[in-house]
Amino acid sequence: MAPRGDRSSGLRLILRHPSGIAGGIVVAVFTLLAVIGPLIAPHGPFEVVYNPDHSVLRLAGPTVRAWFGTTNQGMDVFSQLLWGTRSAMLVGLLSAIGSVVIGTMIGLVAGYFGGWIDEVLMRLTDVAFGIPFLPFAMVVISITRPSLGLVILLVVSFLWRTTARVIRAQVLSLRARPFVWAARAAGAGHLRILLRHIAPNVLPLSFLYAAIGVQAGVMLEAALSFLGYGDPNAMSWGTMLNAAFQAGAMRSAWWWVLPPGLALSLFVTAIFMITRAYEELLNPRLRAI
Amino acid sequence: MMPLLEIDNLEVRYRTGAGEAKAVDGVSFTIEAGMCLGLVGESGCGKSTVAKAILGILPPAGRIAGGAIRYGGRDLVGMPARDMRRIRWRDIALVPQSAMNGLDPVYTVESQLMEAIAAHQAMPAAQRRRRVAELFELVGLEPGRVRDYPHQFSGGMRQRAMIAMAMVLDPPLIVADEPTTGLDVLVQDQILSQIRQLHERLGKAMLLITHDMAVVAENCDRIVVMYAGRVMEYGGAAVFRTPYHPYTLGLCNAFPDLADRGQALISIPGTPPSLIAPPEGCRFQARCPFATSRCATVGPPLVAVAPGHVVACHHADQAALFRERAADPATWREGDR
Amino acid sequence: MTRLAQAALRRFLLLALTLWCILTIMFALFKLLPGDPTSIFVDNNMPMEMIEHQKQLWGLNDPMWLQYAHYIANMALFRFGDSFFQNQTVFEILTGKVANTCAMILPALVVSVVLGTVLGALAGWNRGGRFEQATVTTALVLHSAPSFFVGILALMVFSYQLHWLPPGGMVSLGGPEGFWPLITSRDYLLHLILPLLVLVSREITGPILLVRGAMLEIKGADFIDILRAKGLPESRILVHATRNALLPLVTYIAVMTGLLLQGQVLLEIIFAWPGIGRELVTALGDLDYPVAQGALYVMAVVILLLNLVADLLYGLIDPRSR
Amino acid sequence: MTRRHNDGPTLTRRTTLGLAGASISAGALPGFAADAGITVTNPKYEALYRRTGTYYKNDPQWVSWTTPRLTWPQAGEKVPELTVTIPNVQTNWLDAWRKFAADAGKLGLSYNIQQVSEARWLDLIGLHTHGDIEVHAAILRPERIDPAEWATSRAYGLDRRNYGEWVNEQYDAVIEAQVAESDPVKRLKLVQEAQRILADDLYITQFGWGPGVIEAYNSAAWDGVVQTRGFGIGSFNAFHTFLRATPKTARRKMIVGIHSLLETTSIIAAGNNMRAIGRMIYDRLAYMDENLKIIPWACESWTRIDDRTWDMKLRPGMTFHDGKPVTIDDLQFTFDFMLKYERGNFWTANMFLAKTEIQDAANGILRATFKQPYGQFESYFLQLNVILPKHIWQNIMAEQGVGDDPMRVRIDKPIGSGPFKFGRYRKDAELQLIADKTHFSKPSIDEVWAVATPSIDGLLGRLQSGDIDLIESSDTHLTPSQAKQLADSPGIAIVRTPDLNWLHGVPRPSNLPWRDIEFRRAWHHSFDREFLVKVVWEGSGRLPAANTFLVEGNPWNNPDLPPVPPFDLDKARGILKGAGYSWAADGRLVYPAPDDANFRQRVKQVCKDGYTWGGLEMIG
Repeated sequence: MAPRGDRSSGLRLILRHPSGIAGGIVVAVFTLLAVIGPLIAPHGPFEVVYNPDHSVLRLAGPTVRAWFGTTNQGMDVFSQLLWGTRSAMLVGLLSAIGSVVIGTMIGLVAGYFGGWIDEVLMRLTDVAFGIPFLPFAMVVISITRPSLGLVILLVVSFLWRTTARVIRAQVLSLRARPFVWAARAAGAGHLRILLRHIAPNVLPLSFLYAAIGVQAGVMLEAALSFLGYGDPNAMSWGTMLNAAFQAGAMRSAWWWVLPPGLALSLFVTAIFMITRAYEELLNPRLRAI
Repeated sequence: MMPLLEIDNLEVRYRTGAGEAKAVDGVSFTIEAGMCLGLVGESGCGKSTVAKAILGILPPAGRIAGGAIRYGGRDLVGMPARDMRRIRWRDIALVPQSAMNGLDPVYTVESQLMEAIAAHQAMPAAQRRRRVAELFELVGLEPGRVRDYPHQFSGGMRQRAMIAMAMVLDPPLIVADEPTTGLDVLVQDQILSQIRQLHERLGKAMLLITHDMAVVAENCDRIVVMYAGRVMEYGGAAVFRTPYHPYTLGLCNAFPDLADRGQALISIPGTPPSLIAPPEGCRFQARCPFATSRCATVGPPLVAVAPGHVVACHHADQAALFRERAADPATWREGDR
Repeated sequence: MTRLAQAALRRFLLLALTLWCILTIMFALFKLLPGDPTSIFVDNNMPMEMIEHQKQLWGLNDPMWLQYAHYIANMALFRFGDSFFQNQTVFEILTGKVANTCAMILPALVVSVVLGTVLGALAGWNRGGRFEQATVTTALVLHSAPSFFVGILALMVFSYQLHWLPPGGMVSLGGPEGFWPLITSRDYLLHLILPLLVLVSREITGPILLVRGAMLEIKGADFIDILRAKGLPESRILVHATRNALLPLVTYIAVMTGLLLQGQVLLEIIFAWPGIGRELVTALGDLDYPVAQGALYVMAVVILLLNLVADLLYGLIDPRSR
Repeated sequence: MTRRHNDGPTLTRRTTLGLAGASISAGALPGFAADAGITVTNPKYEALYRRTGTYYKNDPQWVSWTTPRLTWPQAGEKVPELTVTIPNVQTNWLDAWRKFAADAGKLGLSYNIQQVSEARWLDLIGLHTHGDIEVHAAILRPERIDPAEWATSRAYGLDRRNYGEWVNEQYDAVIEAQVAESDPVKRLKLVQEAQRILADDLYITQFGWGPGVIEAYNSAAWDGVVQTRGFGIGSFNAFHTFLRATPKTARRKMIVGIHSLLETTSIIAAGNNMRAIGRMIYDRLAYMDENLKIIPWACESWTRIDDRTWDMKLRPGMTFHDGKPVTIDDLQFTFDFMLKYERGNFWTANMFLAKTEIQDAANGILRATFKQPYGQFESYFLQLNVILPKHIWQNIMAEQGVGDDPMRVRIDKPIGSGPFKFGRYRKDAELQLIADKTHFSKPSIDEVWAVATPSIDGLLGRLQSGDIDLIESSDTHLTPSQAKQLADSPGIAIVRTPDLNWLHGVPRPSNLPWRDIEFRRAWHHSFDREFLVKVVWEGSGRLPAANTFLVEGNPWNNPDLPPVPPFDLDKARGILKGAGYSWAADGRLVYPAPDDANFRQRVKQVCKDGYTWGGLEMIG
């Protein structure tokens, strides 16, 4: 556990960690793009790019009029990428927050109170682990209407399972620590102990799983959109890849396929880099002497 | 007659975040065949580092920066790995400090002992199994529990198993690095008697490393007192009976002697110096109640005060006076210089 | 009953309880559909009385709890009823498909675990070296690339352009009949290479990082010094360390299968692999609920069974927990 | 590539689920919401809205949707948001509708585009709970070259697939006449008259005629592919290519990439593919040639006795794939079986069949008599029915203990008398069809292998690398950009075939605001059809000449219909203003004032002057 006093040097540590820095920069760039992207995007996500002679600029490679080229229906790939960044970040962020909040809470309560509460919550986690996410999400979406909100809800309703288990294990070990006994002996109520003593120690771990949540959220949204279960009105990287896949352009229109594919990989790798750096902060032994 | 093991001006340095620490800064002593040498000092004075240096199992951050470790005339420092491997355990065995996790938790105790034999001699498994059972009995463990896992042994039993393992190849020299730390007093006594047996009955040369002055006094023919990586005093039993160096005096005070019960224990104030930038002159001067300005500037050389008994102190001649004043707690309470 | 059997029994009961919860969720889920999954099978031009007869046949008029009880009983006994469009029992359809899916997942699982352990151990052992840096970074990048994207690129390069490997499917035209001859045929192995590469490239990161992390812990352990002091060669010490580093990996294997199984849907579409993932997609497309329901349930059972196996395996490997 | 997975709702079981679903919800609410004061002008149509169990008046969802749309709008009430339901598989329909929605916004109309899964879409339209506008495309089948399939189903007052619930009594009269008209010339006149009424009353609007049928095949290995109008070269529905293509290399085995293989191998319970492949294994009674003209097949000839009786002469000398001869008894048995048990795929063909009897066993003559005058004998009845081997099917129902439900009969290896035998089959992977060289129209090649490739990218990739010779095109056509990609690969030829496809929008004339013909006229002007054809279909399609789905090139097309109202928002605004509509502050369209007599008259009358409305009436 990173001793609390170590916070400032913690940041210094991440900065000293090469991949940590690289990851940080890439995520910062993506966040910036997500915010200003749609404003600077030359075209709307579904807007068609026309040539001067009003014919459609279709499946064109990167040109001055469309920096990343156009899709089979003449839509600008670069603008779609920018709009896609916004939904990717949105999904990533919300699913991370959601999964971490729920996961941490369940982990805290299960780990701290134990007994039948723990048993029930852990069975709930087993159930969440038992159901394969992608197929389940497809069934739910095929019943109702596909929308970004539903995708986020589904991702959140699954991602908390790993966080819960990890946090619970952490809380179990913390609960046995002397300082908790001492606090109880001093007459502190359960809530106070949970919030004042245990939660702060668990937070660093929750942040770690928040990052993992972002990564899983973005990947799962891309997978669902690729299968055609994404939100048709929201432009996301997965939808771009699905459109290319449906248009059978994967093999030829590299300018249409590479940007979303690479953006997805880059964004997820960056998050992964940060988690690696952060994990070494958490676990001193991993630190290279 | 050539000594079994000769440590000649050994220097060991550790890489740390804040620069290189001189853990062992010029240590020399020799061990004759069948002799038991005690290496004693506070924790962090570098005694365990000497043991690790001898066996060549320094952690990645440590390196031997100078001096030599001669075993049977051959210098172990820089010896090719294959030859070094042959010497380990066949000639020099180790009884580690960490009794609790010296054994691999996922292998049975028997297999780990047999493995030590197999690494050096081609011996059929049945014969190795008999050898292990025999040693188990020697150290007082039931042969029936040979196939247990380490976690099924108590701390004392595990240390006995380690001793048994050290004996599998009947090595001439055994290095015991604080074999009794972490064990309760009763078990400590049993382990020490086991080790004494090795030395006396089986004639094994011993390098006994401890911070407990009484253990060294009872068991060892010669004693080396180390402080902050340097030898303060080196000699026979006299080092314990009539210590010359103020630090040795302090050490003797710090350990209760059943003889003079009722005496308040006297501890040495202050803490050992940083090894990254060790002070000029005598390293103990900051905590030495008798230190003079000369102690702070010039490093005291090893001076012979009796045949086979040397001391690293400018004022060794006032040792008798020091011994009297050292017995008075007030001397040590005057606070650091 | 020995302690191990008792532990196994307790876990088995827990598994049953979890499955029961999953079934209840699925019952509620499919109940929300416009057409009730246990609904009658009627043709649209049938006169009214025929509809009533069918409703009776399928117990549609029974009270909800009775339908629920029937549902649980049938599903628990793997009686999924008949598919609406493929006049075969769902069980028959799914057994073939689960076998095909396992034929892709299990080799990928084995390769990822074995290769991952070796790479992870080596990376952990020579800490800070170039090898560790290279392995960890490649693992990170491979894990992050979306598997469907990598799959298509792999197909594009190795199959459509270079013609080294077949363009998907389990076996080429007129391949051997029957599951066992197919699995053991060279042709099948040729078809397995690409999907295996994609799956392994995504899933190997887990074992590598886990074993490496565990190795770093063990590298500093005291018994390693003793092993070295015993004069054992470095390779022997590495074996000792790896055996200890395996422990956290075993529990991860169960999670891994869950991940493999769920990501399967995408790869089966890209590689035209007749597995359970693709069956579910088609079933959903056709609104063939018995098959979709059966597929989802079988996947859940496979995941939970593997969790159980991993727990018991952990007991075997780690003597301390026995 | 526009991939249309499933076809119209009648032939598949999906609507049954809707039925079941509705029955549950209806069951849940004991009938009180049933009629809620909704009445029908002409009692003849009352039965449709009440007869079939759980539909319309018995479906609370339908009632709750329809009631507000049948109540007179108050003063200043805005035209409500118009719901459009589209299956999410059809991404290009959505692309077009985004533009349509943007344009309609300028008129003050707001669309709520609902994207649902394909299965759910079929449910919604089956129950008529899909909202205001239903978007539909043509899926060409051999039996659909008969006009009845579309002209009847999509607009006939008493047919449930008339999603807009448009009841034009003149139109219905003409439809009922043409179904019973067995003289082709007279029937053509009636069908053209029906198209005129449909276009004139501004009910269904055609967005575009297309997408075009573009295909690619391995021209290095095959020669003599046959282009069937509307179908192209590679559709199992029009399998002339597989009969007459000749190999250019030693390989006499043609490999066809198909999106998904057979859901079942029994032709009775056939899914989409088996319906087509099944009729390559079992012989149809008659078939169509590449110009869609009906030609004799298993029936050598047929003579019309009167407007409801025909004599069919079985072709002599045919044998089943297991060597047994095909006799008139097999034909008689097939019809007995169909009439007694079959209520699925074959029922739409045999619904009007009264009885069949062997007229002259020696010469293999069978007489078929229909319940009422029947106009669809050749293109529908003869093309859909097949000959089942009596010696196999005779008591198969009893043997397999499936009671009286033919759907559950299992046929693992179909034996028919068709040009192809059922060879090796691995579910979801591959199907081998072996040429029957004894067949009267025997294939020149030896084998056809269908290989399941679920992704379009996979199909194109395999075509380019030569792993497959062509792509089965019954529901997957190339887009121009894909064709361009393939064109520059060696040994691949691109083939463009005139198509009979269309994409149309079906509004809801039984409800407001569509009941007002002026609103419909303005609405027809609000569609930028050129955007669909030029951008979404990448130019592969035609601007519709008229609001008919029997497009130019379809033998039943009516050439002199009024042209499709051009895209002209200003004209639309003018029509609406002239009809008494106004715009609210936020730009949304507002109904005419309650006391606007013309408006009330138009809404009551729904149809254009000269036609009478028989459907739902306004409440109060």
